[in-house]
Amino acid sequence: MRRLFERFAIALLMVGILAAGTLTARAAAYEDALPKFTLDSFSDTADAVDAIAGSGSPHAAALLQALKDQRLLFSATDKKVLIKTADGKLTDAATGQPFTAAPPADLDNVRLNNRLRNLIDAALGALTLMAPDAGKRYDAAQSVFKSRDASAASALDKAIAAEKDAGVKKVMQEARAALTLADESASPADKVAAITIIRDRGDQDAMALLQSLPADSPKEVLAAAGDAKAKIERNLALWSTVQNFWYGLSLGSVLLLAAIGLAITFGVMGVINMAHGEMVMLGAYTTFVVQEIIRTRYPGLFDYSLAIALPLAFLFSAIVGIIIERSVIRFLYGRPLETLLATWGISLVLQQAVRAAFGPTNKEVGNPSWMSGAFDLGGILITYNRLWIIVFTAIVFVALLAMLRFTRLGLEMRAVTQNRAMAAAVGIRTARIDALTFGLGSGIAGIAGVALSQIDNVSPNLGQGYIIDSFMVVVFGGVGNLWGTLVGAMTLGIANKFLEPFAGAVLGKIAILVFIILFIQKRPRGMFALKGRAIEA
Amino acid sequence: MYTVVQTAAKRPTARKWLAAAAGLAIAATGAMAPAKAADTIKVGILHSLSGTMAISETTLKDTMLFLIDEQNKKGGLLGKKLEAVVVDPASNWPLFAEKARELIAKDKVAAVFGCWTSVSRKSVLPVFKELNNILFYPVQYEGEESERNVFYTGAAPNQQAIPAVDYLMSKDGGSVKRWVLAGTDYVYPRTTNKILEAYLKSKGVKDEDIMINYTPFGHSDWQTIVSDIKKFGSAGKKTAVVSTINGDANVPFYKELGNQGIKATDIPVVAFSVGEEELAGLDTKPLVGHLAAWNYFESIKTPENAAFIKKWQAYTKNPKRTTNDPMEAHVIGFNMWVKAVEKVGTTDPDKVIDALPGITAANLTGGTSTMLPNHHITKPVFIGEIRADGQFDVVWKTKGLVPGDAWSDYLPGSKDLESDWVKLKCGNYNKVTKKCGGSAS
Amino acid sequence: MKSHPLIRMLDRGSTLFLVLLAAFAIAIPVLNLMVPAGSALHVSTYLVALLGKYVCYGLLALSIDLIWGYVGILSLGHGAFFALGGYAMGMYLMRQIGSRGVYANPILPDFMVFLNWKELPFFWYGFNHFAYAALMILLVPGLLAFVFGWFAFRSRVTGVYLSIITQAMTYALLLGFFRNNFGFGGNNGLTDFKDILGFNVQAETTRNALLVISCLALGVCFLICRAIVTSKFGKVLVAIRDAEARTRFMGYRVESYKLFVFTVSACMAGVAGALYVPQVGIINPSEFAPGNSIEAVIWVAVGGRGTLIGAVLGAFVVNYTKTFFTTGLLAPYWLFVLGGLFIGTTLFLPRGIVGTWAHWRAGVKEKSEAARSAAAEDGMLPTAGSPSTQPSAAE
Amino acid sequence: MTTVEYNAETTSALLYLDGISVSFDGFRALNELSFVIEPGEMRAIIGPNGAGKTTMMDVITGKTRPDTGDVFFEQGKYDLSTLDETEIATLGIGRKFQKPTVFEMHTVEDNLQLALKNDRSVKATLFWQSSAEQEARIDEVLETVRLKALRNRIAGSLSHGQKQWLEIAMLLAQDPKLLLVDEPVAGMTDVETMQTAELLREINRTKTVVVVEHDMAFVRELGVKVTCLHEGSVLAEGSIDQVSTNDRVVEVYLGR
Repeated sequence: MRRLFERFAIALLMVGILAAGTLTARAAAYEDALPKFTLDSFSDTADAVDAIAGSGSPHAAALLQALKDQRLLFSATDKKVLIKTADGKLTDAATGQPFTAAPPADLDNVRLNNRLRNLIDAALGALTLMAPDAGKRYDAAQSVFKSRDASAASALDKAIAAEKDAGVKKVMQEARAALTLADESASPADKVAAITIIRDRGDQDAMALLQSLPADSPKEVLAAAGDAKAKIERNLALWSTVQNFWYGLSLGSVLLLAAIGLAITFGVMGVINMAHGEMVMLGAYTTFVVQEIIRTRYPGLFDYSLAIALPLAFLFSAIVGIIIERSVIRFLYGRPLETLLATWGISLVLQQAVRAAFGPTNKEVGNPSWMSGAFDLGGILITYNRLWIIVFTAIVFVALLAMLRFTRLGLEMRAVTQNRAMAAAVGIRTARIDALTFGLGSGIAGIAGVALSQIDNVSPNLGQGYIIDSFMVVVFGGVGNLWGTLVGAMTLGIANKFLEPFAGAVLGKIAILVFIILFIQKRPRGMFALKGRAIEA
Repeated sequence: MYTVVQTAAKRPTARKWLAAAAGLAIAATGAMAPAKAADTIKVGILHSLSGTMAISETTLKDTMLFLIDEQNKKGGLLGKKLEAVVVDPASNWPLFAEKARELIAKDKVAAVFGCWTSVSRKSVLPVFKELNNILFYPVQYEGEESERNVFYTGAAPNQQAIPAVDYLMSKDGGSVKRWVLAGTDYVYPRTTNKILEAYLKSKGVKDEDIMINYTPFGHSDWQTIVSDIKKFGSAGKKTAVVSTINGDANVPFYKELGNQGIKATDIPVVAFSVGEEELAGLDTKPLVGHLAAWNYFESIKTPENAAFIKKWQAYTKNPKRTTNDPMEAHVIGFNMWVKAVEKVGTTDPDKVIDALPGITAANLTGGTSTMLPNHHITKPVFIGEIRADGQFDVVWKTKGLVPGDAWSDYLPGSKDLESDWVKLKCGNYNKVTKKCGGSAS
Repeated sequence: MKSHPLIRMLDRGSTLFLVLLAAFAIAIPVLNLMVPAGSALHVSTYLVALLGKYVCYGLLALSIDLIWGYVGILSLGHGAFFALGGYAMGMYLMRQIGSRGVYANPILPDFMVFLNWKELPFFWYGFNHFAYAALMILLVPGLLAFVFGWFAFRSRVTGVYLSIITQAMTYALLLGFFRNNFGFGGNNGLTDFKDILGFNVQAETTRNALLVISCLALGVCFLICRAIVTSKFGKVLVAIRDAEARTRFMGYRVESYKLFVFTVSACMAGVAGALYVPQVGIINPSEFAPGNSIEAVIWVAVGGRGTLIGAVLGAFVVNYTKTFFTTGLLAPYWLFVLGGLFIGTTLFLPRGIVGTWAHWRAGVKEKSEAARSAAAEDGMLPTAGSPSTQPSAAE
Repeated sequence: MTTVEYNAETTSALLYLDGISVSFDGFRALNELSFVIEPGEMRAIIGPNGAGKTTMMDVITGKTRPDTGDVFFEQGKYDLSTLDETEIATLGIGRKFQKPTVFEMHTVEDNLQLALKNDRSVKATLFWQSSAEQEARIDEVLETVRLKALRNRIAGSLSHGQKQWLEIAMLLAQDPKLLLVDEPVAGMTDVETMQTAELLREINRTKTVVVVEHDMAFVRELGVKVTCLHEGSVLAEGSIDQVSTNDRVVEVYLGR
């Protein structure tokens, strides 16, 4: 025990002396590099990054991070380099001390381009392999994997030895394997072992790495790489089917969301609402307005902006819907073709009204943090916004179904659908139900707008893009049946996504349209149409 | 409720026809009303204010009104005030032709500034030729055209696409070896991509390193394509996307890029149709580092630009109003037209057309553009990177100004063609057969 | 009571319409070509081009009225037939350019040259002959209508379902024609025409000739429509419109009737498109846009459906309004006006201009007649229940 | 209950239904329905709401296809379940709807003109010319239904009862072998009802008629064989007195 301690102490001492010897030299390299940032030229900045990454200075990581985040400032006249901290204070990059003097007048960001960003990532990767935060270490290992920066090898070895987190360790080993493969001096046996590790990673990046192996590598290495590639390819092919399915599901849920309000107005009331798309647009603009207010007044609430926008969008679209129903549509019941024309007119008016009020350009609706980015699930990448839209669609669908089934309003709505005259006779105020139904359909379009604002343009043309697709879904699924709409949307979404890879986006869409036209010939009332006399009368 | 067919057929309807005829007569006289005595010089503005293209074109209409206002403050032109005549072709191509005819024949404008899409320009072309007037076209386009009556103040492919690709192939641009050419399926992307493909191949890029993808207008579901791009980009070679995706499709495209985590450092996207206006609809933080190639960026710091932006924002009473490349093209085009009119002392189109080549005008980024004999202009080319605030950082620019080339040297059909309206008086002179092609016959 | 078909066809309204149309077709060219430009009576070439376009729209409206007004088929895709006819004409005009294109290629149109097409696609063969093109102008829209109608009517797709799938049809065509690989010039379509039958398309005389020919086509199609609707066939059509099931139970093969008239209507729309293209100088896929077709429907609604004359009148009125409202200060309000027209017409003028007029006239006459015959009818027949005003069958 | 020998090949019946079942979304509208109509017969069919009367009409006229069972016309010559409405109508089966359905925008005369037995092809109607013979036939039919004075009136402006008669007139003009008449007296006054009964009896002199009706007084007035349907099958058959005293009929009509 004691001997062990002694040994450790000696080792520590040795390292200390060694470090002290080089430290001054390295600190000099760091300080020498700094003025290069003031030259405002990409190649000088690149040199400086290299020098700083190799300097071993304790300030290096902080400086590079600042550079990456565009917080590194320089003054060309004073030859000063400053770091702006996250809370907006200035520190001197050379010393790390707070900068108290008045900031120079020509203070500007050190500009970056993509090559520099890559360089910084690689350097930061090597520097942050030992960071206390597991997430940071994971990112560092990933960036080493990508950059294949040979100088990170020793740091990586140390990091692997010290790593406790199995997930992070695995990525580090993969990064190490990537370095081995890129290292020309590594033995074939080492390379084969590295290939095994890479093969088990099994994703697109692994494939890329294996494909970049030079053709003159030793035979056994090439053979192993060939096997590994074949295996990864099989794996990827499988996942690409899953991925198509997922994309189809996601497209399907967008279609469902856009169409479900229509399924209510068309299915329940028999009203062809060509302005349905504009209800969606109004929902999206409501989201925009809510976010604008939050941005300027309560920036802290930004992540809740969608939750706030949802009820407002529902209400706003619903109210507009009720106004439309009371002022136009109610005079046109029993004349579906006239309703179609009148609502088309309404859609033109709404579009131009929004254009007049908000201008013709796109409006920015941001993704809250929980809707940004993506995560890996097996071999596919799942983006949060798509995931949440699927979840959201499911909730809306179930809620609507429950509403129709279990509430008084739902009951009365169904009664009115089935027999308007009889419903009126038993004391249901059909006019009120009509207005509410139309309001409900429009309101749901409004909340669809909230969701669509996350993936599409918010512009006056937003609704136009969805109206034909929505009608296709409703007609295909069968009128008067929410389940039909669900199946219709999902079928069309998934079919579209399986067609797209080989037919292309345009032909795929045409094929779907032609399919629907033919399908309606076969089943004029859609997939899940109600049969019977009442419907056909 | 249907009309009573039977009665309609049986009962004479003489009076309604008189009424209809009267209505038509009123309409006709309204349309024929003689133009007022020429105490002003009329300038036509032909940009869509409604429909799908309003999103881009409305700003250009405002720009023209602003420029005309400025000119009038300076005392007008040839001692007369300028008068803007605004029409709305409503994003409807045949309506463009009708409105162009209306501007020229009925309103007797001296010149027209307008159009955005190529098809709108193609639609009005015969009208300008027939009625012999001048069109200033401010938008980057596919080239392959040079008409006597049209002045192209936007970029030709060699002023935008090819420099952008050159940049990406350079060390600073990341030494890109593998290319995705993604575009909306219409003529501009098709032609640009044809030119780029030929250019890339001439630089030794192999077929398997080029992926070409077309999508419909307003495409909104980019999941598959973005993941294909990702796949294509992971073949071990540095990959870049050259995007000629147009209009509304860009926002969902960039949103998907951001969410699928394609960073500019992995696969940079360089776009030719994405400017400050388009970015205004996006959260640009995930997009930092993606590129755009233009001849103008709002963020370029020159005194001319600063002054222009200040006046523009004051004119529109909107301190946040952005500027963009086609606006600058109108600025240059308008100034050139003013100079040419002053030079010949008349607005007579024939004289102005002959005077325009050789006229120079300061551009907003510090140089001086010249109208070339082929009716295109010289322009600087900038590559900008998207910043977190929705503006662009210029990371590269051409050494001098690049002259616009009407006929691409990289297309088999057009490499022998040359345009020169000064010496040859021809827009498509074939250098091999030594003949001027049909349109000038 | 019984009269010769020709007399039935040419009631006073129709005769007046034809006379006015003929007067129009003579007056406009005369006022354009003969009257000096300075004169107050001079019609500018701008107006000739504009009116020529309106006449084509009038013909399109007529074709829509024939199926919507008389059989109740609301096609939201009639623009497709119009555009197909236009494309057939455009292809002829493209081939006429010959080696005068910018690339001086004697066979290939310019857009094919710069997209590196090596040879003419097979479907462009024959379009250098006018007769072939003329045949295609009728055949292509007719055939599409026939195939589409054969499927749709046999399967009894009616009412809004039919409207929606006609919309899907034109939308699919829109997407298809946008594709450059389709071989129709993609988004830019066909343009830069030079000659039609050897005459310069831009010459004033050609413009006037095209206007006259368009009026002639409108007149002929109007007569065909009148012949159809005043025959027993026309009565069956109205019967189908008002009570389809009843007509079927009476032994009429409803789908054949619909198919025939739908195809005829599509051919007419094709002719309208073919005449439209040389006058506006361009044909491109936006003509397939569903919005265009819906706009054409409103012309008919404004003029009065089921009146034929009303359809033509509606096309003129709405398009003149459009020309008027897309200029100057009013420009941003055009969509409000158009939208308002849609809403206003359906709510307040469901019979349209001509229909309302006819109804009012009929009402005045009916009242006096009713007063006269009331006494005679009373007592002769027991009257029960109130007269039903409900439409008897679902649309 | 009378029993009938069901055999499609040897039947002498004009209309022959055997074992017809139809369901809509799980609801059985017709359940093994069987009966026959002899040539020249007039039959009244009664039954409470939902008994399947209209569905039965739909099956006969080809609007609804039976799930199982046979429908034959003219001594088993034609299998109606394989034909569509138009073909069936051409064979000589005319139908009057429950709600009077005339062509409201046409004159009374035109309504009849359309109904007259004629070539119904597109070509024929396009080039059709009225003839004196047909004019005479229209006069005759109008005479029968007593609407002669209203010949040039727009059908939409007729009273409810007049429309019912016009529809019957159209059936006559069609000159069918079999008339299916669905609730001809719904909404009529007593006088009109009696007149209608008389009219139907007159028609029955030359044609086979099936009348579906609720109005027992009217059925009694007709004085013909009655079939009572219940829950999609025949409950009772016989004279009106027999049927109306049938225990089960009483139970169905009154018992609930």
